Amino acid sequence: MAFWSANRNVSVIKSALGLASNVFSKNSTLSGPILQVRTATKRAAGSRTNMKDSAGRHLGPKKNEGQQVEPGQIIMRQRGTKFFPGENVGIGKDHTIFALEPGFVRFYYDPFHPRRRFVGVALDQESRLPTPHFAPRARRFGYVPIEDPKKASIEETHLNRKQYLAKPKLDEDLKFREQKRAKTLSQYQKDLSQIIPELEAEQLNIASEHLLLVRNHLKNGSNDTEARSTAIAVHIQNLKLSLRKREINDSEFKNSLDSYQNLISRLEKEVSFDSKYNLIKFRSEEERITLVNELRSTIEEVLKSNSKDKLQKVKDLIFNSTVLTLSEAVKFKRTFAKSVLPESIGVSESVGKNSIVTKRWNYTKQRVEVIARTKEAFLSK
Amino acid sequence: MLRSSAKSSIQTLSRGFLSAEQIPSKSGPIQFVRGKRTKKVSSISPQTQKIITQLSVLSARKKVPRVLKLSNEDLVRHDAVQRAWGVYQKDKRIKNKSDLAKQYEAMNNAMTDLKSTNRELYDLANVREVNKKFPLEFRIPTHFPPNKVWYYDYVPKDETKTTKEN
Amino acid sequence: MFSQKLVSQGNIRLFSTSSAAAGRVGCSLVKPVHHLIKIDKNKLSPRFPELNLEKNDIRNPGFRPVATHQDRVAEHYTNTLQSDLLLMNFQHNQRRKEGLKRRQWDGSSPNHPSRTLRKPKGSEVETPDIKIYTDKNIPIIESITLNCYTKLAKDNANHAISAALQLQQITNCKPKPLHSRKDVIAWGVRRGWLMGAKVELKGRPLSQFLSTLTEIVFPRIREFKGLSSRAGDKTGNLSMGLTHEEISFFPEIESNQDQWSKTYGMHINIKTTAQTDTEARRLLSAYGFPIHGTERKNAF
Amino acid sequence: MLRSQLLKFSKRFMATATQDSKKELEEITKSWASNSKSDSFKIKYQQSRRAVLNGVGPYGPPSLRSRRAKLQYMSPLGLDEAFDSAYEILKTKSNETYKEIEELDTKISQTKNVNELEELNNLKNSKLVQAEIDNPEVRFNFTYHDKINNDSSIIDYNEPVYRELKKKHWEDYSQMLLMQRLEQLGAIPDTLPTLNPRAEILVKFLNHTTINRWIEPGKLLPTNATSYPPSFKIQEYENVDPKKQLYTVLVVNPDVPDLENDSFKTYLHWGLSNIKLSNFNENFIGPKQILENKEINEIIDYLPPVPEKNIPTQRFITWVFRQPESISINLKNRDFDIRSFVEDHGLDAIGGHIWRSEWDSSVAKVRELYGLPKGTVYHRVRK
Repeated sequence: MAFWSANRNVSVIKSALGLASNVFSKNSTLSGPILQVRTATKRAAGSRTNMKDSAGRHLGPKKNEGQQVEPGQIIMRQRGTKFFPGENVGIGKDHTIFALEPGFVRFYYDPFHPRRRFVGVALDQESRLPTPHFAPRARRFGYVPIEDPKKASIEETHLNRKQYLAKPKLDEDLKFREQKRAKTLSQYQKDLSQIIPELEAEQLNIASEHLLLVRNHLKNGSNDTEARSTAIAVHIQNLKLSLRKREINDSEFKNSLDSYQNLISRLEKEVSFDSKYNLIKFRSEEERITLVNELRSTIEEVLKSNSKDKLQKVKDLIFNSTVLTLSEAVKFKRTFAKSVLPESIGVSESVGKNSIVTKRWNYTKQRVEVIARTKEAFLSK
Repeated sequence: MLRSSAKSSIQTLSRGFLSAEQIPSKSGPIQFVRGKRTKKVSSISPQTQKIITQLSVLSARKKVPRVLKLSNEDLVRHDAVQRAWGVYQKDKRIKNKSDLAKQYEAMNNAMTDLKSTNRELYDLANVREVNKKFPLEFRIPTHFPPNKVWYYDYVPKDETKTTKEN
Repeated sequence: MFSQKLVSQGNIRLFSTSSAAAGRVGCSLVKPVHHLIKIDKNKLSPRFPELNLEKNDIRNPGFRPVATHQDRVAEHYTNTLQSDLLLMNFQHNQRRKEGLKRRQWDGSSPNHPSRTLRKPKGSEVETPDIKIYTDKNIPIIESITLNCYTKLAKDNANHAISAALQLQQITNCKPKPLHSRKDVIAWGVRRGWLMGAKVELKGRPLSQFLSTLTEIVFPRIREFKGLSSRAGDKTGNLSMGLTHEEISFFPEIESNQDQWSKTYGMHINIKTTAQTDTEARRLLSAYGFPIHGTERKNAF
Repeated sequence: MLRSQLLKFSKRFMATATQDSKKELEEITKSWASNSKSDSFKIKYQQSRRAVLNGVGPYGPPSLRSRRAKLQYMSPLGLDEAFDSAYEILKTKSNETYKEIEELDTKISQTKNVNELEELNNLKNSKLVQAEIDNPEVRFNFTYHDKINNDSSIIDYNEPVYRELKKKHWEDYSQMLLMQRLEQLGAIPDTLPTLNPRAEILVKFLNHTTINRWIEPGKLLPTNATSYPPSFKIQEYENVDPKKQLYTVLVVNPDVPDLENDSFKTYLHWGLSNIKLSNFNENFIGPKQILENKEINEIIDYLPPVPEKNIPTQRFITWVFRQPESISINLKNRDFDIRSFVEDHGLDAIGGHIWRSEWDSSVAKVRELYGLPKGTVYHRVRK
């Protein structure tokens, strides 16, 4: 960029693009530099520059040290920054300095800029500027509370245009989510009453709320312990808050805390989630693995059968399963629900009527390979 | 074969620069024949053409190699090689420095000894030889030896004579 | 017409990014921070993440492989020359020799305290002290600057481009443009004209150039005497010149001679860490630089 | 052009030469001397380990996902040979350092002077870093695994080398971001005068399922997200004893309206003291840890951000301190002077975090939950 940016080279580029005729052949005949010669064409007739003066620009300080100012009042008019804007003042495009806060004007030096003079506004009469570097800033609040409760409620419910336009949609979404939540909650209550029939109505409520929260955290990617402990912490915090609000007394708090902890320990022993987050009787990891193995064998059996819709059957088995974790389901899908099975199954020796020819590129050998597969290899056929 | 004007202009441009009037107008399609030169004789003088070539040689365009795409494993391996090279160079530098320090110390000690034993010899040894140079025959070692390995009958030129002649 | 209309309505949209043009003040106040952590904004920006990698990371676009081939010139220096030079420059009980320094005024005038100090005796400028030679300050060639200023470029700037290309061909390094610094009426040159190019060589390109120069170019120059014993700036930096005919001995030029109808001479400025020119010449003689003439008597 | 041809040729050659994929099955003979010292100095996944130490085989690098990409991948020429000798160099260097460490150990066992001992321990720490920092396996582990929610069998922050690597990683981005935000939002002179960061503090609100991630310093959070107490992670980078060191966490809000003085006052929204981290890996302070760990003292219970309508955005600054001794005070009043508190208890600020909050429609709900009175409504216009 920097190299060929000389003015004279514009012509080189121009000629290169054919925009100018051959400049250099002409120029090369010039023996020296082109010098401009200025000749007098007008008789001297006095200077035009004298006898003109503009009105004064009214520069200078408009407020002095210690003088009181209101926001927006001009403290200084100047050309350039003779004074720099300090605390609580602003600077205009012609370097006019004006107050941003009500207070008292201060002219001062700042040790961080030893060669600059500053103007600032101190918030009260005693304070000096600059405020020490590591001290907390002096700030004015400046907002006034609305005393009239009617006006206050109007102001509180006031929405700006964007919020106002978005509100109906948000309300609708919220309603939908709450309905969904209520539905799951009632389902959990139903399931839970079947799994642990001896639970009382209140306990059932607490337990299903807890399990719902755990489910939400699990669905969000938290691990098991984190999800459970968060749900417990939320409940305990709620209990503490109702104690603080005097909705319950100390003994009630203690009782409900104890019963809650008992309930939680019971839930941990007797209830667990299946892979679709439905509540089931407690199932250990070993039990789950035996179920997975069973599923595997059923799928293999389906694959061996000659039914036409076996691919769909396998897919249904995988997708409707409540024992497979998400990663296991993906793995199952990749191994069993493929439209073409791996080459360990159904490679035929010769190309014939019963075989189907596939071609594929072999990267290591750098050539196309032709492979004959029997119909077994294709789940869809 | 008919092609749109925009395409054909790109194809001819790829052969070199076109002058403004030679860029085909957008109005009508032109026929493109493979291998046929569509532009007339260039109006660029050979001198200008030469400068264009020179500028293109000077410019960094097309000379920057493409960034190698390495797998995670190879990136770590490459990093290890660079680190090892750094370690090796550092060791070499440290050894070289300590060798020189030792040499300096030895020279200093020898001269101190000499000073205490024989002052005359010391003075002779400590004379600064202003004209001392490496001989012109001194060579930077090469990978391959010269045709004649050593000039056994070599007699160096008398420097003082040549300077007098000059 | 369109723009006029806009102006008359007072709706001028300014697209300039500079704050002055946008109607804001040209006053910058850098507020002092309250911590000691240096903040690199490039690293906080999500743009160009690969540029934030270390320079020696191969994913960084600025990555350069360091050691692509053996550097026999540099190896020659570390293996042989360093210890030899240490021996040759060594002097027992050497003292630090004060350089020429500015002198105090005698105080005869009341203006003396505020006046800049007197020039040193026997020199226009101050000269550095000559320190004791130890293993820590063995002279080495720091860099070589090739300076190709061509008179022809004043009529036709294309010559400057050719000169730059010539430098690039010889050194394999990207040259920088050289502009005339001021108007010189006698030369017919104006300030700011592109007059040639220069390139500073360091490291491997330096070694490459040095070996080409001493092993290929110098032996082929007819009646070549070498570096003058009187050349130099007294502080260990030497320079010499090559004429435009001698340039064509560089193999890069010679092998392509029909392309190089015109070659350009250049200055070679050799910057060394030697403290005097004598030592610099001694250093260069080790690389095969012929040196003619005798040293000045008061060289030390 | 030439290079690509060469590569193709070499690949073909390789494919024929190693048809039985000997290289892939080859045992890993290389190993760093310290591999036995910690599992985290080894690459856990055997295929990756083989690829790093023995070279990428004909089946391609395991880090690439698809089979196609694996087969198309080509290692740069000559890297294998260069790596082998490089590995030897780095290994011998590391062995030398371990020998020095052994000597240091004997020295440490003999020294009784406390200052000298500390110096020696610091030296040993730096040597331990130096011995492992060039280990390709360590570098691989650190570069390509989760550095925050770390698996201690892969990245073990009890090892000085991983702490050092993480520290550099932190300094490269997170530390700068935090300090920039603290300065820009005026948190530094308004609450504490300055901060010399020596530990990384990460904050998360677990209760809220949509913001279940580490919060970027300075982020504006909705009030329903912050309605339950946050969780922390305190990642120490200095060589402290995690079994003894106690920490204090304070969440302060310097933007509470102070109508009497027409200014702002500071509230303490939450305070915890006597927090102990068992080691450098388990440094998460969540609801579980607070419930189970009875040693933790709650200076004051959690008050969520409940900003009033029309006041400027409030800042919530989390400060983390090392405390010289146990603190077991409980406060009732939220009006708080953090500077005098820090001075009184000799606290050493090692890190912080900041989030912001402003009035939104869920403030009323949070106020109701915590039994707080209805908030004041202010005029929209500042006077």
